[in-house]
Amino acid sequence: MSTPILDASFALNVALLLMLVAIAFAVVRTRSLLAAILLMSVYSLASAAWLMVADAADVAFTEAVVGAGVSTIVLLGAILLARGETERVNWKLMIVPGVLAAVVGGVLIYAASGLPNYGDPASPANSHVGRAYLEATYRDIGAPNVVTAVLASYRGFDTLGETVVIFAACIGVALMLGFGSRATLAPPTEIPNDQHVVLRVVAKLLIPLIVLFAFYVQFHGDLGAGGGFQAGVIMAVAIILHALVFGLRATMAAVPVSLARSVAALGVVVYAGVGIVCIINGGGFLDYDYLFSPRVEAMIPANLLGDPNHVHHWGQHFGILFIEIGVLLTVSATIVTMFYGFAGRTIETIEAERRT
Amino acid sequence: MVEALHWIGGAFIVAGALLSILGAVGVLRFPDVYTRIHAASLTDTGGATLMLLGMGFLSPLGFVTLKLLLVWGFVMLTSPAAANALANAAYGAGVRPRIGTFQIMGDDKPGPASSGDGAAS
Amino acid sequence: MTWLASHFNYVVVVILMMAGLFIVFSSGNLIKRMIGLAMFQTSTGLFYITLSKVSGGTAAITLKADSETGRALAAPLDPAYVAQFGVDGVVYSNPLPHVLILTAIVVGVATLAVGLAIAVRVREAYGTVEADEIDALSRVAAEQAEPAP
Amino acid sequence: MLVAAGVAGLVVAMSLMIVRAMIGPSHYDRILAANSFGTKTVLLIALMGFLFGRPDFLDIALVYALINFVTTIALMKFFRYRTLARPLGAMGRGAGKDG
Repeated sequence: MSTPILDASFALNVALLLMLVAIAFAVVRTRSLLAAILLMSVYSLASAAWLMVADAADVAFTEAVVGAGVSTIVLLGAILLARGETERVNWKLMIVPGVLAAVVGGVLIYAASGLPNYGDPASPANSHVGRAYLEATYRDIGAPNVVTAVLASYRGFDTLGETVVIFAACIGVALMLGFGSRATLAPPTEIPNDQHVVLRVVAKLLIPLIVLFAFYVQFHGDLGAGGGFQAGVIMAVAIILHALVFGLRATMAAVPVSLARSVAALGVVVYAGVGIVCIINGGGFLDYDYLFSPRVEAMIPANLLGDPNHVHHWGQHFGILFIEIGVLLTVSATIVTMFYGFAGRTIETIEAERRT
Repeated sequence: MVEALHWIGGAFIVAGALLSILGAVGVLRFPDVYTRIHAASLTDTGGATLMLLGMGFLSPLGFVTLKLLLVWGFVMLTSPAAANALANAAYGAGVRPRIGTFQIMGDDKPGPASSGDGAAS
Repeated sequence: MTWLASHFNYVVVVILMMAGLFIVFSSGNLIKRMIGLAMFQTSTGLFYITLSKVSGGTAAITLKADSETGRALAAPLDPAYVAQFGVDGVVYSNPLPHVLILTAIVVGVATLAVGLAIAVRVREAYGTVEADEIDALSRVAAEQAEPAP
Repeated sequence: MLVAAGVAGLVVAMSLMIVRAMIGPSHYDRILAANSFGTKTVLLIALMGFLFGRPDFLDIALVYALINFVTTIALMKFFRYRTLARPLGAMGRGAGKDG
């Protein structure tokens, strides 16, 4: 059976993957950690562009905000605290890993022969459960974005687990680095006094727009690409931009540490709470069809979303909406807490080192 | 009519792509940070304007046009601001403009907080 | 040659994965190791998404069967192909790996932050993030290992 | 057809930017290359929507433009000032004063 490989798509696929390989080699080669981080941010951008070629719009969205945005900033914060900007090279230590990587790589490439061709529609991965989701989603849930539907409804329990993991990481970073609250107590240290008026004005203009855009991504998530994870990260990026331009102290006055901490927990509570409400109303955990009791469901006007003829699954609509809000709260608060931890520790460490 | 619009849009897009390549060549070939910033930021905003205009011709007037306008607005807002901040920071760090082998504003000074050099430390 | 064309993505995935693995094994710097781990993780994501791609498919945000976009997407494809693999006349890529990788990316940055936090604490306790120096220090062989200034 | 040519042109420009990001020589060159690469990615994503017939994915191009800016500012701030916490200076005010 011949599969029609669309030439433009395939050429773009190859070009972007070659870019990724080139960047990866540059990362391996460079001894400067700063250059490695910078190249990783370019790597994320290129891989996100590749994800668009491979039709993974939601993943590209996430990779763009997370890979290019948050992980670069977290890595910069870590380098700042670790004070090491170049790694030392020991060529003798390169031989064994090099041989090992070559051998394992060879074996894996050999094994890859057994994998289905790129774009094979009849491969086992594409022909069973993925197809079933595509066929059932509109009937069961009524949301056009199958990715959001699977994420929030079919695999809602899984996503709850992921949210809890993110929350746990938040606690872990906060316990190890502190909540950054002591940063506000430390006396200000001098940095070079350059004039960044343009940046301050543009940041002032952009921050509300970014927050607005985060809400759009949040509530548009079951119609187009987007959802709670992406919106949460975008929201956090707005707060991080504020901290970068106006200083951590000003940001901590606007978004206090205690607020971020409790919101991170609140998100998980909202998510799990939706599941519990479903149990109370007679369904299973996170079975959104039971989110509203029949009496409540009858009160929802049929033309709430326009189109009164279409059979709406209000429980599914609102269940997805609520748990996405929970995800948004946890993710954004977690990333803000992490940023506070990394950026806020700087001053403490400097102070502590000055004293000793 | 639609066909003509497609050709116009395509022409704008190709022009934008050529401008982007031109800028990239400039970034590769120019002698110092400031000229490179100049090449990149001018062609980024110019190329983006041309390309987004071309895409506007390709799509019917509607929600997509609004989003294209938004993308254009964001690029026009952020790209020059980032270039400005970058040049500002590079100058503050002591990197001085260079033309050929001449440093027209004195030698590079080691900055107070940063060495600006790729192979630093 | 056709093998390389149809399996090119897997070759690239393996190269990226091995680049990440090589960094993790060969570098003594804890932060560089986390970068390698991040690269390794990205390559896993690429692998999943490669598997989920369907030729001629589009992103799994469903269209109305009779919409203009849907018809435009199906037009260049063989009708029999669309009938066999499409849903309501449009061929979609497999959404399930997208779901898995989407959450994995966010969880990945959270775990990256935890790993980096550990590296920072190691730096504060030992004065270095180089693994061999930490080893030497923890063997209480202080005269053999000078902590980084 | 012309859209595909535009995409190809952008890919060439992006490759050249990667070369600049690799060779440096200063970190400011690298940040510049990363920023410019990001802008070209925004255009590529937008154009890909038209090439593959789903122009409604412009949201993603939008988010790229935003994130690219924030990353550039973070990198610039880090390389120049070695801090993420201090505010950037404004006219007539000491940089450390309001932080």
